[in-house]
Amino acid sequence: MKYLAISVTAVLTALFSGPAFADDETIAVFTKNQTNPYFQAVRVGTETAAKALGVKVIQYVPTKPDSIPEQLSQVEDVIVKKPNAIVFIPVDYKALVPAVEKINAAGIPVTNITDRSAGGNFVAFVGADDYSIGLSVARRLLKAIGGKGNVIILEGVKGSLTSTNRVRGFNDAMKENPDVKLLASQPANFQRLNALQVMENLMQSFPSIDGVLAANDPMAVGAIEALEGANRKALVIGINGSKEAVELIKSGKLLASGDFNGFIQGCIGTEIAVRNLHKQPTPKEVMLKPIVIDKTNFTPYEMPVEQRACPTLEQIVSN
Amino acid sequence: MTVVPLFELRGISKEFPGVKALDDVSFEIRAGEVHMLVGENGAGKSTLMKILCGAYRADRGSFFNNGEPVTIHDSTAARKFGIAVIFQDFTLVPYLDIAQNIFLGREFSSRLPGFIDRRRIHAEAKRVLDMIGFDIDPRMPVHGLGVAQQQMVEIAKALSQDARILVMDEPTAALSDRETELLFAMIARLKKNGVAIIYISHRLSEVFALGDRITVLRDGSNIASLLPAETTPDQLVTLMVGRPVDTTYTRPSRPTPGAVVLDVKNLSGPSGFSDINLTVRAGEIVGLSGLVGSGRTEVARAIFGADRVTAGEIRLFGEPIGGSTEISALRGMALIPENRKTQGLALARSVGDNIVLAGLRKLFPSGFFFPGRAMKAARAIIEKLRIATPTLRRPVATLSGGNQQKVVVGKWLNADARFYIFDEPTRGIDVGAKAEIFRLLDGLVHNGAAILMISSEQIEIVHICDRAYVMRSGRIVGELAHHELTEANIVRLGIHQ
Amino acid sequence: MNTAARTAVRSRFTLSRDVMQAFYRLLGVVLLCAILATLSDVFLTTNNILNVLRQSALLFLMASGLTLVILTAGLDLSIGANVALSACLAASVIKITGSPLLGMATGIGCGAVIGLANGILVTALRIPSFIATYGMMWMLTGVTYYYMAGETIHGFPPEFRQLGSGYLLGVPMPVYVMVLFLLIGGLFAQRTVWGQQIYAIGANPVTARLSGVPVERRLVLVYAVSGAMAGLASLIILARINSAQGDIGEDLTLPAIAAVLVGGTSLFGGSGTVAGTLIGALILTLVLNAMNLLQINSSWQPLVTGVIVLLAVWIDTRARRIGE
Amino acid sequence: MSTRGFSLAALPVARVPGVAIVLVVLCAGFGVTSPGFATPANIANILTQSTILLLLALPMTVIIMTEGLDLSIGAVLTFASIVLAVTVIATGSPTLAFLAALGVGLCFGLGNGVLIAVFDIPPFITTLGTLGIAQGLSLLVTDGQSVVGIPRSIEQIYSGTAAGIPFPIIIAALAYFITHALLYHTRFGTYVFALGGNREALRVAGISVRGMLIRVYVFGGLMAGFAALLMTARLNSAHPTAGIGMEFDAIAAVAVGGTSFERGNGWLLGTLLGVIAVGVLRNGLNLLAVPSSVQVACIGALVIVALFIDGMRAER
Repeated sequence: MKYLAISVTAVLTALFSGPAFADDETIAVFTKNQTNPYFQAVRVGTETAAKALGVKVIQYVPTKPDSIPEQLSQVEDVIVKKPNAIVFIPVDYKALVPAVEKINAAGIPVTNITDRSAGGNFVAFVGADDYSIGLSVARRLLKAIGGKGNVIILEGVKGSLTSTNRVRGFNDAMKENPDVKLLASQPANFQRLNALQVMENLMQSFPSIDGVLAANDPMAVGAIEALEGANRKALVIGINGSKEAVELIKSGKLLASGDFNGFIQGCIGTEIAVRNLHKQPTPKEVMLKPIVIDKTNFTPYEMPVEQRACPTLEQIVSN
Repeated sequence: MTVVPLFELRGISKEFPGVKALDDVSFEIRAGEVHMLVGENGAGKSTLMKILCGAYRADRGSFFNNGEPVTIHDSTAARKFGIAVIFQDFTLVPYLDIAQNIFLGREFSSRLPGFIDRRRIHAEAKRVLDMIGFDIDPRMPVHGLGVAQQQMVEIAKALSQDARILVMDEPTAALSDRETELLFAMIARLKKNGVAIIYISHRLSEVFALGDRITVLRDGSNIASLLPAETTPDQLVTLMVGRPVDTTYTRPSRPTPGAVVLDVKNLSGPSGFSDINLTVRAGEIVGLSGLVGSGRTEVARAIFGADRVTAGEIRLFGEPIGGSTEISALRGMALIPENRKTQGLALARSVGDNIVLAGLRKLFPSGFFFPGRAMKAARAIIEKLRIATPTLRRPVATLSGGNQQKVVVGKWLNADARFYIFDEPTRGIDVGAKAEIFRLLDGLVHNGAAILMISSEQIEIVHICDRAYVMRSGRIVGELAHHELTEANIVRLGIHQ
Repeated sequence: MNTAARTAVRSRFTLSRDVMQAFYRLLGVVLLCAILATLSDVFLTTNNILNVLRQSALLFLMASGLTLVILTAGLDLSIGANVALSACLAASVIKITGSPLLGMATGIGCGAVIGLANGILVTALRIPSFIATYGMMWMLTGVTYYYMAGETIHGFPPEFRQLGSGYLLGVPMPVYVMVLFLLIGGLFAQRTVWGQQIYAIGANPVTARLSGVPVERRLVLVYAVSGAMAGLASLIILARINSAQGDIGEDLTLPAIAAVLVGGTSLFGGSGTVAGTLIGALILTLVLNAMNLLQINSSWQPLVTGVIVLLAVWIDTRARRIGE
Repeated sequence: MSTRGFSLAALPVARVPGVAIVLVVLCAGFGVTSPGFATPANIANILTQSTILLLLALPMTVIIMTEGLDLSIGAVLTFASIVLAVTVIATGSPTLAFLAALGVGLCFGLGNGVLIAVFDIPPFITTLGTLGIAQGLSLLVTDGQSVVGIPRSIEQIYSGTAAGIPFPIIIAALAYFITHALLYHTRFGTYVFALGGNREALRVAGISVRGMLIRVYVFGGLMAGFAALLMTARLNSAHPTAGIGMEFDAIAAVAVGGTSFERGNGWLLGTLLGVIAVGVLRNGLNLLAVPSSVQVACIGALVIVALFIDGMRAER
């Protein structure tokens, strides 16, 4: 009987033994989903930085994409584990405030990246300004169509902070160009297939479209596919600076993409978390400069994120 | 002498869209009598009983309780007059226990408002079960009970409502002989206590053995009300059917049996039979008799490949088969199952679809299905078996029992079946249509087919079969050659002394 | 009343049940089109009609396989996840080998294997299809996430992309695929022995088995076909959006089920047609198209879809009752 | 082992519960491999996290026992949560807001029940339709935004404790016992078994099948309203995607718990175990830092394994 118990325990141990926590410092990283390449870039950024800084990161991603209750549960589970620090992208910037408060209550230092949480105490916020990226990349397109013509906006998931701010940037750029007419502004949920179908439908209503402002790269690509399928021409911009977008810029199909650099946000977020652990001074806020990637400057972005090195905090802040 | 009847229905009429189910029917029941209600399927027996228990409302007609005019517009009212019905399809809930089933809809309230008093329900149930001499724990869930036990629960349920009038719809259809005896004994006891019993039956033997009075319905009308002593079975059947019918089917002469078609050796299976040996030859009808629950149906299913076997061998035309209904069907075996509605037919599908189902592979060897050819094949079967249906597209559910049974047989004719297993082929079939089914069986063997027939009615086995096997507790306990084939011999073998 | 005359009347009604159902549904489409045409002048243009047809192709391909499953009184909740995994595997095969044919074989093959696994769970392990395919959905999603690791695979050869975005004689390629599989699906269901057996299984599996129908094998076939159709649909998506990502099939399962139900196939099995499913897919696509054309707030979309599903099925129930 | 207090009818005799085996194996496995797992704090954590799902899974058990289904329950929870949040912000009265949430649940439950019982539309389709309606209303009311600014008093409902036990666990335990009492000790429960097992029996007993069906779905709607209170308190906000897909989680928990989709064969305790098993699995995998993609696959495997074990038992 005793032997049986021992062997059962052994089997179970073998079955359940995952990567065990080492003694070194661990940082728990929260991202929104496993499907959007942006968050993959963030995760690679945190891992690259962690390797350089000699700490360990553990990734927590909701099994259901963008699930609020699940991210909240994961936060609660992680508090049980007590990691040394947390790098946090809330699935929803308002709904996850209770989660942040729980982390605060547990005394775990937390760094907020990408989406600024509406509440809670953070070591720092690292992000890029969705509004100004939207504004500058839209300006780039409006200039390219000569300050006049017909434009369509493809919005992201309704109500998401990212979409709201980027679209606000688009609209403000439009205001600067009174001769540009906004034909339609429709959500396509940040998804390629949605964007493709919305664009196909809108093309039925509008025989002449000069430009498409998409709130992320997959939607921009969907719009390009739709235009190509109908043999029509329009300039398209996206946001995120993804690998695919860079290739399309190189081949001239995409005019430009706003650089919303997940990799660097991951790097810097982790670096700040580690510095804070080591009682080194950290900035309260790091905002990446809005950079528009286009035909003139895409070359550095061609390197896959896995091979890139993290910039240091000083490089970013001094920039 | 005028006796005030316990309950009386007068001039009841009921119409369903397009069908006049009852037309000016009157019916009375006296305390302490067993009143037989007979008639063919569709004669209106069930409708009349549903009106009596308040499930349907009559379009016209009046009710009298002890001579006082009353109304019954729902089941609560009927219950108030002590009317309880035991339907053929039991109204039991499988995952409630016996006690909860007995008191369904009449649960005792506990002191806590809204709650039921389970303890009292169990105690009361025990009392009722004791009363009918049924020794079982009322906490047993019903889904584990056998058919006879479920029927006992139904009776207990009726009696717990202080029933003065008990309606039983073919209560012995699923009972073995011994269980039937127990039921009859209970009926006698109830009679003595002054309970009136309305008993619906297709079995003439029961009608005469049990009945104090007989009422015959045909096409929704009263045909006759008679006393068993003053009538004969033949007269009764003539009244039911509306034309003279020969109830004793006389078997035409048969060819001498040919080669062995089915050869079963030492067959055992987990569904409750072991060491079965039997053979069936071309051109003969072999009976498989025994009590309900003796393993007959299980053996039939195993031979057909529907159930697993653990040991033994089945040979059809000399080739070993087993374990697959598909291969059995392809090799020419056919099963006409006991329950045609749930196992023999796809009720919602059309007559045509049902007829071609088993023969699809034979009719369309290429795998492509041609509706025209299928219709033609189905029409041929309909003509051959004289199935009464206006069109092929009609859902088979709308056909009468006898015609449905013919559809089940018909589907195997297209499959070129040469060995048939009939499991209770006459269950729920009108007296008039039974002879037709037997004629069908005879026709099949005349064309060289072989038949294994299961029946609970020994008289059928005796009249139809060339020889018979008798089963008891999952084993074959004897084989009766034609000259030994009598009811007495079957009973002697089938019931352990 | 004469019995024969009475039954003749009744049989004429039962005969017209299917006809009536199809009639109501077509009437619905026509009515919908008429309303939409008055609301938007571009709605009835050839271009837009072709556009709607092209968009409905994807939904139809998924829903057509699912129709067979639902005909057997089963359900396949894993088709969306199946599309995602099949698309991702097919995409990497195309990227690695450069051969669209190999990629297409991978996509359809992967879909079919997943369907086969569903079939085995439902038949051999006797797990109810609803739960088996729900569990399968999670497992497939997990494998897809693991395999893709948050990345995107994009940029396929132009000859492959023809499948999704190409035209032949002015008609988009997916429309041809849709019509092809409408014919194949319709013929399979109505004009083959297997199809007839599938209807019989849906109507009463016990009867089917006792009539010599190999129920288990047909069920496995049905799930495998449903899986293969999901694999095919994944190819159309790949060719249309020129990329594969882990979330590709996320929102496709419930619309596909809705298309089958709006198309008049009964969840209880045994009744329904592949052609009806096409009408269902068209209705759902038309609504989305119209909402884009009229620039209606997209928040209305689930609400409108929900109401349409309820309406369509309610009309069916009414029609059936009138028929009986 | 004592079976006192359990009715035989409550335990599906044919199947020894696979969910119990799965739960024991999971707990033993995680207990051995993850030091943080078997701590009181973590156990409280798992149970608290499971409460909302339990509140949905309990009525789902009842509904599935009637051979029905409620796909709208997650979306109704979401919409009720939004109405609750909007009401409490507008009026400042948590009581009023809670009543409003219950009202939403009641309306949708009533709607489902009437469509199913009176209009004869199959439950799957009815609730698929009302799922769309509830989801659409949520989006329309909020325009996709979170509703924030809820008074702390609501949040207390989730984060507060009484005698060291978190409120949600108390609420869930209460809900469990109420449902248990309803199912096994009231007429309603008896008739639920009959709705799934033999509707004709109810008709013959003079009980309105329609009325009972409507009540069953109203129960589902009301429980969704209760769950909305917990969800709103948990998130301290309401969000139009918060409850998406929870109906399938609930159905899976019910199935894992051994309730069958046929003949009214249900087991409420199994549902509780099923919900906890899912919670334990997610928590344990998080503690072991198993990659999310593997977690996703594990959930699928749990569902299939539990039903497979049940299926094997049933075959004997």
